[in-house]
Amino acid sequence: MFNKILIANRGEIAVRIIRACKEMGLRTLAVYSVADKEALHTRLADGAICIGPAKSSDSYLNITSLISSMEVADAEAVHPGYGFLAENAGFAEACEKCGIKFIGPTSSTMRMMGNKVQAKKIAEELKVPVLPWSNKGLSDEKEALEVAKKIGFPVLIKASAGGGGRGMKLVHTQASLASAFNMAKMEAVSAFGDGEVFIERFCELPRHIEIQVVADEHGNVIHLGERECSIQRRHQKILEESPSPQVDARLRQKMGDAAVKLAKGIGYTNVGTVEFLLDKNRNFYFMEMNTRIQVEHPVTELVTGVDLVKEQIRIASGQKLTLKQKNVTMIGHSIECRINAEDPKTFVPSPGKITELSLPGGPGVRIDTAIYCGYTVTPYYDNLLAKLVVYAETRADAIARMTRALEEFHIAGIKTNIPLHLKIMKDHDFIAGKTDIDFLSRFT
Amino acid sequence: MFNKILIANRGEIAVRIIRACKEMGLRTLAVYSVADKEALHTRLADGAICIGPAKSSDSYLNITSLISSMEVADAEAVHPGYGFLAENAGFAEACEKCGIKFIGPTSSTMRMMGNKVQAKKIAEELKVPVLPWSNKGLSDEKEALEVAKKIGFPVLIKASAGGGGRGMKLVHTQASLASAFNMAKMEAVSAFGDGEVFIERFCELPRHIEIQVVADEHGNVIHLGERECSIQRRHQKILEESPSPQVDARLRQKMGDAAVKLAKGIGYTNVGTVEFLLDKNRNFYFMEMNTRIQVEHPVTELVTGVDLVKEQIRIASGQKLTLKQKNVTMIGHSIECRINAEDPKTFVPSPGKITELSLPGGPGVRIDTAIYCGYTVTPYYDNLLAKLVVYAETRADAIARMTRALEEFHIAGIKTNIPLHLKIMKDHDFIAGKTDIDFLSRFT
Amino acid sequence: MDIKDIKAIYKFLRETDIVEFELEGENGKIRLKRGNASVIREVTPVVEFADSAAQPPREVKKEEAEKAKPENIKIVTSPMVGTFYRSPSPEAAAFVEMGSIVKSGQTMCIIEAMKLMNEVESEFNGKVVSILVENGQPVEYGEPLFHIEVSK
Amino acid sequence: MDIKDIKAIYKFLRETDIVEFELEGENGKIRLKRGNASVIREVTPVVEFADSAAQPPREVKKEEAEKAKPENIKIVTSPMVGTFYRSPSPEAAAFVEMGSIVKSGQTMCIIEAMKLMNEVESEFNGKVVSILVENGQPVEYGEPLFHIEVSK
Repeated sequence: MFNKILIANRGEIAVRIIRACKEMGLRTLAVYSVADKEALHTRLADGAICIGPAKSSDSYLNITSLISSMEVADAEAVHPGYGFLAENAGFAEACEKCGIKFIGPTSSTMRMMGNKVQAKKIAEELKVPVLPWSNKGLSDEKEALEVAKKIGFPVLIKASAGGGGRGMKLVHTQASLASAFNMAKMEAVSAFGDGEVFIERFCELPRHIEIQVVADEHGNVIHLGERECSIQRRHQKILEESPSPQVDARLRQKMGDAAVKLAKGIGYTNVGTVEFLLDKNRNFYFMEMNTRIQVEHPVTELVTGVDLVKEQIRIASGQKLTLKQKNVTMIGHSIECRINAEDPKTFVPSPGKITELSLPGGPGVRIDTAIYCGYTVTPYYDNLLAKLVVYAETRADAIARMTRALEEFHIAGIKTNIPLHLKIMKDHDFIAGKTDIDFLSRFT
Repeated sequence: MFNKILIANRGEIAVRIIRACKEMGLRTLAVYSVADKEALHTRLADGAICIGPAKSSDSYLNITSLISSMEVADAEAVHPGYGFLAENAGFAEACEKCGIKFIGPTSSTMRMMGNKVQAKKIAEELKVPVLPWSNKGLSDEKEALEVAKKIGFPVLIKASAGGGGRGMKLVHTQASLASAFNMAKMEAVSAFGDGEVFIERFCELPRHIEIQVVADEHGNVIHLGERECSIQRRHQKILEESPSPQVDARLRQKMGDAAVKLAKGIGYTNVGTVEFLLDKNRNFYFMEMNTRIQVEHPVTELVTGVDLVKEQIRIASGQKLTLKQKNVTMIGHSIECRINAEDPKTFVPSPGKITELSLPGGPGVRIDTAIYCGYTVTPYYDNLLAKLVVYAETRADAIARMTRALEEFHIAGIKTNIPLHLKIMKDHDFIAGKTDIDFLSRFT
Repeated sequence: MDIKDIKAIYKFLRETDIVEFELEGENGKIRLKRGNASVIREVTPVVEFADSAAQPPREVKKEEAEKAKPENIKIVTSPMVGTFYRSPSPEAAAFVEMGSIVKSGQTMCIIEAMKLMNEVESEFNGKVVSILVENGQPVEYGEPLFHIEVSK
Repeated sequence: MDIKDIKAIYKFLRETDIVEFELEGENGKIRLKRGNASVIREVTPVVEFADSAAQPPREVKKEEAEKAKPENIKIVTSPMVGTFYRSPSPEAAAFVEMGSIVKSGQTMCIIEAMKLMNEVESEFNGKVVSILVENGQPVEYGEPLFHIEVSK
């Protein structure tokens, strides 16, 4: 096991990782930008190093500063959290070269899954179902039109290097394909520096369901069931739950098997998430793999009893998985609401000083946050304030618990999306478990 | 089920009850003293009535005000919490007469268990083991000496109406019996207005183990295992856990059976706690029964998955228990630390304004509290600020988790006993599970 | 940096001889240049009022309002939780009406609690100028019931 | 930087003949220009002193001390995380010593990060009056390395 771990992140996930390390008896080293001098992760870690000015590119994304920090402070491993450098194969590779253990998969697997075209090809080869698609990146409109006709409209144009909906275009007719294709390419260049796009069949009103996989470095791979993540706004998840109200034991097993097959096929190690679309006829299709811990990992932790961050560290230190697939059970129901600093109607971010704060508590409530009363939410980083996660025996109980917890959540000085979450908790479709990817756009 | 419940309490337990009610869809009515206008329970309830000035005897202990509040606000039931009127048979009786459901046992059972002599007699009759004792209240020194000789020194003199160690005297020799007897009587008069005392054999370095019982109004009684409560200061518990490191499945069954036998024997209803002493040879003896919810109920909730406050309300509304004894399982380990507003060395209470607050969170941490940043802890009521409760797979994991949670707990403006709890977490005897009733006095 | 901070900075500057001021922090930048300091100082008192009056807490406002009716207005409050009755029985006349002259010790109303009728007496000599609760309404401890303009 | 810091700075300035003041630190930048210092001093109530002196933050105190050696002391900070070396190799002489006269652009030290040696240059002309880090010690971003008394 490692002695000291550097946490190359900030906010709630840095605090989450520090907690896991402390409970495991490992020393923690935080890094912070000038803007995060008073941040909770800076205060909670055993040590903290200032790595640069507020701007992410000069601090949390500064690979040289991070590696240098590990060298001067004798950290043996680095946990990247999510976001920032978590899926940056270059960083993972730099760590590998410097003899620092990157807590995540190898840089080569990361690279393999980072390119969406390559990932889809691999999934197809491994017989993991994918939506009909162009089978490669497309360079010109003509080729695109041919493929689209073969697949059948409507089609979706997507960036190979993409994510978060950027460079994505829905095309209903042949006539609009050319211009959409060129716009997608342009967007992809500006967002990812890579203009490659591909085409796949458009799946109407799907659900977004993802499977958590856990793989050690000795070839053992298991899955911990699904998370339902259909409630999104502009491709950003805001509420997740486990289990999904639409997934039964049989479907879970099929999706889980597919996810494990993929992870095994690419020699994946550490924890990862295989994202699927589930269509109205309960067919599922591989979308992409996230090669890191997810924001929404707590809902899986609460229903399975597995501490995913501790698993990450154990696996990275070379330990074998002790949990077998047959012993994985999902008990009860868990929901996570992402509490963001934003106007609940306009969604405009709302940085500022938190002047009053009273967090919910009591039975079945877990809060992962890095805020405190008197803390100033800076405009430099993402606007996730807190993850409010509840656990209860049934989905109905979990909704009742989340409602009371949201009502208890008192914060002043900044605006949050708590009113939106409360509205969701009272929505008939949500209560009935009828959520698809467009739920929130119909809703607001 | 009730529509509206009055919560005849304040602080964290009032908040705990409001949470349960909200999750069950019941309306809540808080009562508050003038000093508690800004208290969390006042703010979280659906309605709140000011019932009197700061002094408890004029507000939270004012039966007329409470019953009148229920009448004017149409509350159908009252939850007394713990402390204040929770074990006041007169209040329960007043509620019964006014047609208000008291969420707890009947006034007659409460009265039966309230007198320690009577409770011991009943336990003996029901073949629940008790320490050899005088079998009745004693009126003069001569009688006391005879009994003490028969039982064998050292003996303990205790007040029949007692509790909390007041009126209790340990006597090692015949010579000192008479004066101790008279002092105990005097203390009992001043503390309880009732000078009756009795004598029982002194049990050396016992553990304090209590069994949680749950009884519906249809004759069904189950137990939810034990809580280890040996870590006390002046008969006040400060740390509890479940399961006890000294109780195995066999002993648990024996103690549980004894507790259920007692509860059944007296026709007990609602939740209650049977307190036992466990001696070095693992013999257990009935001490007393607490006819209410306990401060430390969360540790049982976390290892059994039963929500005790919801059970109380369901039982009071006439519902039958759905849980059978054979389905009760204790999984994992839970520890509760009572965070008090006091000097960690002198134990002097420390009221004042909380100027900074950052509560622990993350996996396996539950906080039951009524404080917030900016709240002023008044000197009028008890000094319990928060119950920090952790849950983990094993006792060692729970200790590691509690340690990191205590380290995270940041509070400024008042002093707390957090340093004492941290010291306990690092103590070898505690880690080895070797705690008896004198643990803390050896410790400090 | 919001208007309150700016006001605070200005309030401070006004008392100094600083004529130019620039501050750049995490939350932005502020730059101030003053005109004729001495002139400003004369105007000061009025501005100050507005300054310190910014957002008085609700309670203070209420109390202030009461202060406005000079301090000869006294309040009779409820000594307990219960139901407020203005007369001893539904048919009977009210104990007091608006404008009634009352003496210390005189019964003002009844609070019913647990079927018991508790008479509330005035502690003051004076005239009833407001009756704040309607007949038959529940009241809590300390709730204002009457305003009495005390005799001078 | 909040109103308390500003007050503390002003309090210091008032006791000096400084008429223009500029400070740039981690938390931002402040610039002040005073009008007629002498006039103001007469007006300033004595009580004010006590007021504004209430608890100036530690940082300001430190800066105050530095200002006392009037404002010609500049700080060379580390532009990155790494290990601080005063000489290009263990055998070589240090780039600068206490009392060395340095020019803007002159190499002051090396910060080693990821096996790369990064030279840190002075932005000022002046004399080295403090060396704040020992040879071979780790430094973080923004950490002060040298004090330079700039030439007038």
